[in-house]
Amino acid sequence: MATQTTKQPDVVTSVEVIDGNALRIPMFQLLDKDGTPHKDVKLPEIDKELALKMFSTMQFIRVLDERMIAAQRQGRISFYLSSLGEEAASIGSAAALKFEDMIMGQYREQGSLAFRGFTVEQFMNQLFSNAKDLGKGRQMPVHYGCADLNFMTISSPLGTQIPQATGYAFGQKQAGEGHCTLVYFGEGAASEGDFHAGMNMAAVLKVPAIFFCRNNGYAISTPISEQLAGDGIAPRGVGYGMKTIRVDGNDILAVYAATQEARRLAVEENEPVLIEAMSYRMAGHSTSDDPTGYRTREEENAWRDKCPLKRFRNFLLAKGWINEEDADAQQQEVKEAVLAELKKAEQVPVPHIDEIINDVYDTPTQQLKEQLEALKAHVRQYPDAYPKTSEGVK
Amino acid sequence: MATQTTKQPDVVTSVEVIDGNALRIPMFQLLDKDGTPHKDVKLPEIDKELALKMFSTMQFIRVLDERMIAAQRQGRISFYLSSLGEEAASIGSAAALKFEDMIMGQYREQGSLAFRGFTVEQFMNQLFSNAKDLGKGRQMPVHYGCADLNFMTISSPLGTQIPQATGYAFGQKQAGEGHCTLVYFGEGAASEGDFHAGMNMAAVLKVPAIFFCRNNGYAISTPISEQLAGDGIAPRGVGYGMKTIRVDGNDILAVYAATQEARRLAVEENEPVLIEAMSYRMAGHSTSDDPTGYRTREEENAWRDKCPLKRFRNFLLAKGWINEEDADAQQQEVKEAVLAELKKAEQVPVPHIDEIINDVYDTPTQQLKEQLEALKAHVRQYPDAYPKTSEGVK
Amino acid sequence: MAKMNLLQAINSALDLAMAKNDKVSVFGEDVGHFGGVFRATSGLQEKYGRNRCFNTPLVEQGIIGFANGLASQGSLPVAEIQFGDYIFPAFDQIVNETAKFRYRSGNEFNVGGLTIRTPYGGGIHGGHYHSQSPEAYFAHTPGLKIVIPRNPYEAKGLLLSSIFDPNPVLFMEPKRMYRAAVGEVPEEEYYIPLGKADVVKEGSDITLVGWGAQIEVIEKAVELAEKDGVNCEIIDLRSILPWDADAVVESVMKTGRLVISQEAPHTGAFGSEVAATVQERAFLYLESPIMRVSGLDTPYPLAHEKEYMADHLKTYEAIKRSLNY
Amino acid sequence: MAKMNLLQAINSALDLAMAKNDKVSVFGEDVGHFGGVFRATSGLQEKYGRNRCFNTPLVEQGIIGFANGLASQGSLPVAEIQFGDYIFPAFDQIVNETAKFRYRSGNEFNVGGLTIRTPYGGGIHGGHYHSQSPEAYFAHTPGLKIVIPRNPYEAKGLLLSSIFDPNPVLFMEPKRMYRAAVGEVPEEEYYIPLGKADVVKEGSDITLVGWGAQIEVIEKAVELAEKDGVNCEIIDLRSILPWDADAVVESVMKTGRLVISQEAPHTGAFGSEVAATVQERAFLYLESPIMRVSGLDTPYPLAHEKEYMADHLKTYEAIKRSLNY
Ligand SMILES: Cc1ncc(C[n+]2csc(CCOP(=O)(O)OP(=O)(O)O)c2C)c(N)n1
Ligand SMILES: Cc1ncc(C[n+]2csc(CCOP(=O)(O)OP(=O)(O)O)c2C)c(N)n1
Ligand SMILES: [Mg+2]
Ligand SMILES: [Mg+2]
Repeated sequence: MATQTTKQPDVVTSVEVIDGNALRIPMFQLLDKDGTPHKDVKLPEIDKELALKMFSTMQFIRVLDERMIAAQRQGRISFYLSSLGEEAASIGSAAALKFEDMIMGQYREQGSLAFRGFTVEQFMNQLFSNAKDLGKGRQMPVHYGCADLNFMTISSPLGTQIPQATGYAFGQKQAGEGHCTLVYFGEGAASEGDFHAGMNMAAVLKVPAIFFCRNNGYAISTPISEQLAGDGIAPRGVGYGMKTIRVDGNDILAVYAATQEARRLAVEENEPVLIEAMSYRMAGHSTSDDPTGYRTREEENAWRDKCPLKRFRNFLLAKGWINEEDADAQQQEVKEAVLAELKKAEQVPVPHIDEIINDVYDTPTQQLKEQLEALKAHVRQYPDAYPKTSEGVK
Repeated sequence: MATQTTKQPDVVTSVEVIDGNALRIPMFQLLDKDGTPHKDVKLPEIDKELALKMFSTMQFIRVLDERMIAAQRQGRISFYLSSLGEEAASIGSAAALKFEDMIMGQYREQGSLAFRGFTVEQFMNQLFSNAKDLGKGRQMPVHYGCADLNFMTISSPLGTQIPQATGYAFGQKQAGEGHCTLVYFGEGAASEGDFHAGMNMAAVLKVPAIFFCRNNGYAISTPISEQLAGDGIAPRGVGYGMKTIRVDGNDILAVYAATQEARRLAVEENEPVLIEAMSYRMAGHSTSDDPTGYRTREEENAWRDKCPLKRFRNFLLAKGWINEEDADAQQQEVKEAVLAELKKAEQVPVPHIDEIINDVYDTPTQQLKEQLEALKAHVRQYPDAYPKTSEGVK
Repeated sequence: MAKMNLLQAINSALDLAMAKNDKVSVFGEDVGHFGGVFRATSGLQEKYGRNRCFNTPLVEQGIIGFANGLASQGSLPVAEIQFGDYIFPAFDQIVNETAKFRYRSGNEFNVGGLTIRTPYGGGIHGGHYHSQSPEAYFAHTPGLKIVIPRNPYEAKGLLLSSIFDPNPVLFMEPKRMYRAAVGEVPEEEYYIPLGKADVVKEGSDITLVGWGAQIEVIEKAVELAEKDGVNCEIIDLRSILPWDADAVVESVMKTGRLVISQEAPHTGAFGSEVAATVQERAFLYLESPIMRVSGLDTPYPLAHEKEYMADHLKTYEAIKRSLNY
Repeated sequence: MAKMNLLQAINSALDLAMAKNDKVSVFGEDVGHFGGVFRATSGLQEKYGRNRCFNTPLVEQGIIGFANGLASQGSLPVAEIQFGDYIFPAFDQIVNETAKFRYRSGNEFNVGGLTIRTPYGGGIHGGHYHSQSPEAYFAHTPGLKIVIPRNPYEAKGLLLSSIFDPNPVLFMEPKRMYRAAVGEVPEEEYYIPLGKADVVKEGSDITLVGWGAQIEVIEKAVELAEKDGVNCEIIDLRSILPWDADAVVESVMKTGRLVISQEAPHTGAFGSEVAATVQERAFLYLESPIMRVSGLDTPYPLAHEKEYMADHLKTYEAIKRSLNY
């Protein structure tokens, strides 16, 4: 029979009000903002190949984001959401995982997906909701997902992926193959009830999961000062009895090292870990948002100065693993690749109309088949009104 | 324009994993388990009248609970839920409030309601779902509520009252009359998403609310060790940046003093406070539950030894404010009063059938009136099938 | 009178309500300084202060839980849920708490002051999670009122009535019309009664029933049908709960035919309730089966949005099917 | 064969499923060592260990969120929600996540392995929060299956099918029958197909449709009607989603009359969908309007439970009204 409780608290005999800020959690950082390692630090063991992969992924994401924001402005896609300024957090953490580990994203982690090997073409097909999109054009742009790459399909409702990560990790623990789940979420999403559910369940069920909070200071227009009163998200980990690390989210080496340690704890000791990566959302929330309405240029500029890409570039330059020219050339290359794939993807038609009823269930129900037949007859009757699919019903 | 974040964390240059138990919160206690004050403690200023009111309320609740468990066994009521062993937590906290402060309960705080002046008759009318029940016989036994006494009607869904308390307190702050809200919940209910919502919103909106967690070790059969991994509920307060007090829930003087201080912070400084009262659910969860299936007699006995009623009784005896005889006589009196009111209440008929459609809206809709008319015609047709209400439709 | 789009009409209603009664407050995600992602609460924080128009943390169950508590205290909260698709985390607070608050307490307490505003509906390339029409999920809940306006004029008058109605109201705003629908709207306050349908157009051959943005779709369908010489009656329910069955039944008794056109997926949509009730009450008057035009029984797709929707052509075809039965 | 009550039948189904496939696990509030507040999971932790049958913290949105994740990983979780009345905090996880998981990912991922069990329904003096019949709240959600058994035999066969069905299933158990309903049940595994209604009794004069505990009510009503010489057909839907419209329509084409009897409040209940569909597909066969017998449009009251319920007498009267129309 389970015992009621284990720990006996110490006794005090006068009212002791614990202050809301009783626990100050420091931030782990390896590189200063210019990319120079702090004195006497132990840098994580990263070989050149991995370092260059991390760097080129960062460069790619920067290009992709800038290019797609432009594409949205040109009306070529309906919506985009960039990770400008937060590339180190997603790419550094993804790099510390094993490929078999599951990644569950919020929506601003294209860096992790690219690191896993999602191709430019795959990005474009999703962004253009075309027939080649793995998601069959059903969700808005940036809702990527890929089973082959162990990257769970994004869903818009915030926070829902957090208890799901706990469940996924529980399954991994039962399977016993030494894999874990890393789940991303913003400091805004951490206000959702699902955050509380997922964190507490993970702590008590001891699952191999890493809860990676990207604290970028804003949830759309809401600054963190109106999101919460405490010292960010990290102290909540302790509230659940969960091991917790706060890291500089703009320092890719620190993020890498922190996630490596978290992964070790998760997989070897079944200790879930909360990581809070401190960063800043450099762009608007999405292409539907204009941040000038709610924050100052000065604030943005202060953070622009801490750019994670510049910081890592400087580090690699100093180390001699890249030179300016090659780096610029690589950037130019991905620019061209993005543009070429963009042009290709926008030519691909939408999925066939039959796809409208697939995947609601494993096989379409009788009623869905009838609805599809009625729809097709209707489209046949009014082909001009449904130009994207009328070809397919002829 | 709001600034993104205020505090800058300290920087560390090696991965610092904060342990899940980094924050150990001590428990405030004034009386030892025999009712003797600890050395050199400052006892709260409680005059004899108040002390006796607290004591007689404790005695009353003990009698009420025992009597109604028996009544349920006899089949006189369908359900009951006792607060055996937790009387100090509810009564001590209620005593520290102003009458105008709102109390929102979970369901095990009959002590607070009795302290506010809910009469034996009112308890009985609710428990028997009769026509005199303020709640019009609509909810199960123990779902009390009384606007005149500023005690919100209980609802069964767990945790829902927590963000509601935040909202109520926000209204009190706007009204500016110096009132606050105290909301009770179990350590089990603190796992609900609504807990997270209500706590975080209270902390960031700075409302005059006291979040009073009765940690009694169990949620039905689930021990706290399967409910959470951390050091109870208190560290979560710090997670939200909220002031927090842990108190011995079986020490009514400590509960009183802790709640007084919390009330001061809430009302004077708009600082919400989390109080965790450590106690034990001495009886089954409710009359539907049998705890022998999930815990040991030894565990129960260890806690029986810490009985809050005995402890306070000893304190009062030593102080000379009560004597054994008077205390026993008072207990005998309430026993008789409970029995007398019980007999009266079970004779009172159920509410009139017309009440079935009242209070869905402020006034019944056309459709509800039609449904009632149809129902009454039906009952007239089959009076024997609806014996409790057929008289009323003749 | 002034030309207003639907957002401006809503903003005007909020502004007047806040000016009239200082117990009215407005809150939700991003509604404060920023004025909401659609800007419906624009300017209100400046005018009424941070205590009466403010951001909440990102937690819908908290927003409604908080609003329930605030309403039970005697205030008139107007809580915004940023998208109808994100109202589900608050489902328990709405269905188990808001709706039952008065009844369960024997009227000791109530949350009658509460209004929940949320944008709903498709046609904006929003995919699964920015397009749903969840009214039917709430229509099975005694204790709630549900109101959906079809244009700026209706929006303002219905929202003012909702805010001051002594019952909790879920007010759903057709977001694709936020800027698209423009009309003459009085600048002062006025009230449109809840629970009463509106006969948008009288006719004799067939009755069309809808609500919200779908009225525009129905009007387009009717235009086509009238070219065929069919005389259509259009009824805007305006309130989903309680709904004005009398108005619909009366109309169907006159026309003998009924088509319901609705955005939500077919099965379990509110049109089913309308059809079930009308066939019961107007059985002998019906000349053909009641037809429902709805979204498909799938999640809301992005690339196939056009095909998915209950558009004017599908509605027009249903009118023809009804007449040719 | 063995005599089993409904709880035992469910316990047997869980036991067999866990024995058959070690990816099946069972969890929820108090389901572990204690075996659940109704004891449906009794003995399973002892037999299969704490990793496959365990308590969760008290958080329904977490239970289903966790279960969604576990199912997406390839497991077959059977999550218990202690009472149907407490499923609403998980509404978002069910409606926005479970139901849309496969579709939104283009079948890259799915939670087909998920089964959610929950007791529902009234008649146990449970008042507002231990009596609700929330099936209609979920029936508007493409991607879900909803199954409700009427007796121990059905419960076991349908639960086994639900657990191994490659789609998420909400399995609702009529709790007032847990111990009251006893019947012959095979001890080994067997499967009853989902989505197929069952003709419980054939008849020619009128069709009665129901599901779950309501079938017993209908049977009592039919007994009374048959004494009057009325020959009734009874159909148990068994699945609410997808539901077997063909079976009902076919029956109504034969009998010409339909009464639906359901526990939930009238407005927006699943009976509305049945009525709306049948009037459309069997219009020319209907000799009287389709009647619905339901709970009142109020929260579920305690003292007036008897008056509130859609009992056999109300159902019997509806049969008469239908015949005498
Ligand atoms: C349940 C839910 N509520 C609201 C939204 C609308 N919404 C989308 S993103 C967002 C802000 C999220 O902020 P944060 O979690 O900090 O992530 P960030 O965008 O900063 O990366 C909001 C409110 C949503 N998608 N889901
Ligand atoms: C939302 C919800 N889920 C489940 C239940 C069923 N239930 C009633 S009491 C209870 C345990 C509560 O434990 P705790 O909060 O610790 O309070 P205690 O009973 O110990 O005072 C449960 C699971 C409920 N009432 N509401
Ligand atoms: Mg953010
Ligand atoms: Mg407890």
